[in-house]
Amino acid sequence: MLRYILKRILYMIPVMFGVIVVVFLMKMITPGDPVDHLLPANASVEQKEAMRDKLGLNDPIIKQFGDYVIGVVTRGDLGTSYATKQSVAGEIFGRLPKTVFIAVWAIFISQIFATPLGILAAVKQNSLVDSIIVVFTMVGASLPNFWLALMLIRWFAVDLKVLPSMYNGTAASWILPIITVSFQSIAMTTRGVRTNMLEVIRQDYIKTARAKGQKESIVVFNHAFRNTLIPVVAGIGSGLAGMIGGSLIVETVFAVPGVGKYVADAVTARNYPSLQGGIIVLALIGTVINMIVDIMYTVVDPRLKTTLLAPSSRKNKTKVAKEGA
Amino acid sequence: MALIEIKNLKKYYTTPRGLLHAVDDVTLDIEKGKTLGVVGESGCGKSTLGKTLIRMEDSTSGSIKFNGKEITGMSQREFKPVRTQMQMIFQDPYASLDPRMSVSQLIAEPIQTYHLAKDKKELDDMVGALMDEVGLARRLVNSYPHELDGGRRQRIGIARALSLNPEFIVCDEPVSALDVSIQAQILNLLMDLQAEKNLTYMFITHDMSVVKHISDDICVMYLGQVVEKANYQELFINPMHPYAQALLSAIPVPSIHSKKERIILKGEITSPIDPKPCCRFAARCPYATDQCRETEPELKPVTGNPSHFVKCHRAEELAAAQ
Amino acid sequence: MSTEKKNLLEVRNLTVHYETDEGIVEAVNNVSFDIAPGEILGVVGETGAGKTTIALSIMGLLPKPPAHVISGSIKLDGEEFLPSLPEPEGPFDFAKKGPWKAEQKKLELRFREIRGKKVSMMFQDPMTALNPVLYVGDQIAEVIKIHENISAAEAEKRAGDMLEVVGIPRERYKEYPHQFSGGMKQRVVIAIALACHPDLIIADEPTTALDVTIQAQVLQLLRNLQKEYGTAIMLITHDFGVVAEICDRCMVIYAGEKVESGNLEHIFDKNMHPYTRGMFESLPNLEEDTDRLKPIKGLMPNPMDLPSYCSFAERCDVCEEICKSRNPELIEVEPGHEVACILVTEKLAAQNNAKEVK
Amino acid sequence: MSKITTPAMVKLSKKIEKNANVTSNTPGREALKRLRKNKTAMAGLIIILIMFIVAILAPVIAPYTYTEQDYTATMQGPSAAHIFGTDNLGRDLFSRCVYGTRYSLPIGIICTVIGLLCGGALGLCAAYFGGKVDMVIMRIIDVIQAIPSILLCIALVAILGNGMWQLIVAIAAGSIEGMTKNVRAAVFMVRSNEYVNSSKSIGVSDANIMVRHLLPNAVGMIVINAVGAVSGAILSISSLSYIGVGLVAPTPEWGAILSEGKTYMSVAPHMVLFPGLMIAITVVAFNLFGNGLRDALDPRLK
Repeated sequence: MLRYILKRILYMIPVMFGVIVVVFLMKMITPGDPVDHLLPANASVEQKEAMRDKLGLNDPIIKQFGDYVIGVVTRGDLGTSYATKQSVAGEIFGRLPKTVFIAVWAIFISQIFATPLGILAAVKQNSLVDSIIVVFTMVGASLPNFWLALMLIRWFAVDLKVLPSMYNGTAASWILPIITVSFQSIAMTTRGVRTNMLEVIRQDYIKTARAKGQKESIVVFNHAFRNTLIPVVAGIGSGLAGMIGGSLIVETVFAVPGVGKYVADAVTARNYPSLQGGIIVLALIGTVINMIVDIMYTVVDPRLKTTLLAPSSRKNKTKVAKEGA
Repeated sequence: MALIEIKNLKKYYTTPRGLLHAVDDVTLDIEKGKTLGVVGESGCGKSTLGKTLIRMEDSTSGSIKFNGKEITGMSQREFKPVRTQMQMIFQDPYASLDPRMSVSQLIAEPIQTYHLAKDKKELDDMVGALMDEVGLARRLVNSYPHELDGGRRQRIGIARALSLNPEFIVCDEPVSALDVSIQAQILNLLMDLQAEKNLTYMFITHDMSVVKHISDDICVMYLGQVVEKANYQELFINPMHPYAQALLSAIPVPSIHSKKERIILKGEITSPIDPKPCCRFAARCPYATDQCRETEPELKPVTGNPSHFVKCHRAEELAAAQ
Repeated sequence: MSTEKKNLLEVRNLTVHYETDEGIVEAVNNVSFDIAPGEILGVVGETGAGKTTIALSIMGLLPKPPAHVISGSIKLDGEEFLPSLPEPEGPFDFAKKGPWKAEQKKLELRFREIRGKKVSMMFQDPMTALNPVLYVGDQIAEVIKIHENISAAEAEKRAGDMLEVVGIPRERYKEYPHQFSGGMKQRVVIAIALACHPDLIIADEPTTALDVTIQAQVLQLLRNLQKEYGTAIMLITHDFGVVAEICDRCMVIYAGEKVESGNLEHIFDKNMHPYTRGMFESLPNLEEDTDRLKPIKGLMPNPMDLPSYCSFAERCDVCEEICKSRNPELIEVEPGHEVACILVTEKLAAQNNAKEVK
Repeated sequence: MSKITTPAMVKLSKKIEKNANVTSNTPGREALKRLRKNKTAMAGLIIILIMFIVAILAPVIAPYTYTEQDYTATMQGPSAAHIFGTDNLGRDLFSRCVYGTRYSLPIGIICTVIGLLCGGALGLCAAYFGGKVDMVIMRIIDVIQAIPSILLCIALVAILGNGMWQLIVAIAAGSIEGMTKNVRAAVFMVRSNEYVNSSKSIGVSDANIMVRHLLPNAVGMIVINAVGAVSGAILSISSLSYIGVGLVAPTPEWGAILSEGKTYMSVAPHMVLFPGLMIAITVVAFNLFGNGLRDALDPRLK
């Protein structure tokens, strides 16, 4: 198991290296001279040249790339924000907790709702309940999240005046952003759970469980649901990764000072170092989540667990060989 | 000279758990116009042997001679004319036909691949003739596989294999997916075609009664190796290898008068990954001795019967004792 | 036939249809049979003959919809298990819906009590019949826990015993199905089926997915346990070899209809229905050499479009005009030997007439 | 044995008579038949078609041009003259939404097609050649996948600048990763079929196998995913516009209209409501159609 985790962590290295290469390439083709952004507008040519030397912009591209990689890897140096002249890494890490907070809550809420809904729809396939759930998932997955956010603001903040429309640090101001993010996630996860459940319910081992005289509710939860956990875990992973990407929009709407808003602001202000730093950090988070999901697979799926634990599977085989009639 | 001569053929696969000896040191001849039956349990390498033989899989080492010509080292271009001579019929008639092709397209595909027909008319004639040959009504020419039953689909598979006028056909469990009444139709068809065209078959199956019915010679495989090879009657009357004996005794006979003694083997077939250099059947063999567990026996002819080969240290000793 | 009272299972005039988009599949038509306690009945037929549907009807596990039991009676130990009320016609048939639903619910509860306890079922493919994420031991213990009022520890101990009964060391209790080979899985399935000492086991092609040598092991085990426990078995198969091996009686199913039934001697040596004969003739013979097999011509009729006369007529070698006039009825040609063939009926009638004339 | 005659059976026998002379249906035609019977899919398709007609006939349907400003009637709610109301500059929202179909719909489809061509080629190569080619392609895809696709689009537009073709490039690039994976998975699934082996054993060339067997059989799955991808692309386009990159105001793109309206949301909610509804309806339509296609092409899942 430990070896597998280690392997999985090592596997992240080439992916992240690739991301850094992509970001570096973006840096190269980005229009404009970074020096203009970092120095006051009235800086002299000499000052600019000195800055350029300092930033290594006069070095050959290979050396620039090497320095960039080393900077990112060893010092977490993501450059300097054009807007604030602060370290991008420092700014992003200060905002990260807010983004993660929303995403984790949204995942939690969406699982609480989506799993029972998905199971219900699958068990009562083709019934009225099923149709309603299917329509909900269809519509829920199709609503643009910024629009949903604005509508929620309109109802809860403007009309009902029960919740703040913008983030202001209070606990209440977290509610709308979390609802917005979880709504879409509930729709998509419900659909996933339903499809998988329908697949599992057709299997022979479900028939076997019924033939034992087991209660339908236990058949559904003990036998069927445990087998759908595998895709559900995958759903959590891709959902969380997707939410972190989607945080860009939702944080902008609700003015939550998280990484998403930071990146969105960087885009509109053409603050490229911040944008590129944001890409690296968000990609890192996504990659780590995918890794965790892969490791979680081995926990929910005994088939994977034993194939990965090579020594024990060999032991089993000798047992089979010894087996007598 | 035999049509097919296989010498020390090996096919290994690398797997995460080790080297899988799917086909391990197989030496066989198949005479022209005859049928060699290959029997064994799932995982014994019989299908891999068939696929390696017609180069759908590249062999790891060893030699395959077809009509005296070595084919293992041939380039794709050199092999192309040989390929038309060696065809295959697949196990599952539901999976082995492209669902998006009509019967005529399916049967025409090989002909078109080798540009054997001058024009559309000739192609249609050839397809029609093939359909007659395998007993498919011509009105089905535009049907799709999903509209046909297993027996008819398997007839399409046979027509495809026949379309290039091959000398040799590997039949990989062609009837195991079919019901008995349909199975008999297909077996008869295969035997008629053989008599008519002097075809040579390698008939792979796990069904002992089918293999006895259709084969001239039978070889029994166990974990990638041939453990016994003999004329079909000889094998059924006088099996020498303990595994072959057990296999034959285990067949349920559809008769209430057959009172034969069953040999129930212990355990199950193990996997041929990194096998030890000993007799592979030793772990399950009721007669295994230390010699069997330490050294690997050779496949050698039985004294007094040069066409009966067996790979067992104790075969003759046991036969004498009985 | 033995006296009615002694029978463990009595199926009468069972008719089951599937309603699909393409049409109505007449899966089982008017099938009647009995199983006595401790008896092994072989049910033989080709793919799509309706064997599995019969089995699922007895277990009350037919997928509804699309399946509909049109008529018939299934009595287990004298207790009726098919609903007496007709199905409501459409969702707005409120008059019938209420009582029908109540009866369905009552039946389902009763079914749940007998499933695994009185009747258990083994499914065809051992590879998929076990839940991949549960310990095999727990899967055996589950059925014991459902039906017997004992502690969890006790049930687990009993499950371990069952593993040993089927020849698996109890140390393997906490292993998953994928760690077992095909034959071992089938042993676990047998252990589940036998765990509560049921009166009847329905085994649906229990050895079809297994290799010959493993099939021999499993059949031997099944036979030994059957003797030990005195359980009756309804063995569904397409292989007459397996029937000859372990069955006491046999019935042949063709296109959802019972065409012939009797003891092994009746079926193997004195068979009278052309389909039964055809099946035997199309089998390659192991004992003696045959040059050519005699296959049954043609195909099984489409179960969505069965003829109004003998379903086998189109494939029958001896079919006569009269065969296409009506459906044959099942008649008893000698005690315990039933055949559904018009020609046999006619011949018998002619003989009887001749006798009377004399 | 008596025959039981039920009304359903009579219906059935009539059906059989009707179908008696229909000899053969290609699998594709059968799928089409199933699709035509699928109500939700047809509903989706009809909405999409209506959207297209609206896009083509926009000048006819729209009562005003999308730039026409009427300072006497700003931020008015829906009325007979302006059924969707007017915006802060007095422009007719209905007309702007009608013209909006000319952006989201075609751009979404164009992006998907470009993404499908690029991703499809990559996926086909990866799946067919396997081995090293597959590994290299998939490692590249892993890298792209690590960056959330909306972020990738935004970054590309930020670098390339605002505008139509920049937006198309960005969205298409963002969809390549998903397309490659889908096509690869579809081809892999088809490749594992025995009929591919059967053709190989005959000696059919790799190119022929790819064109005659792999693609036709994989195309169903690819199309299903592509239809789903269109709805994703439409959502991305409007999200970008909302943030203020890609197509920006005063372009009457739905996301852009909405973005303009959000400032006035507390006084004129209709400025947000209607463009949002347009996006939602379009995306729902594509999702409905995609789901229906899945049911029709893959009856196993039903």
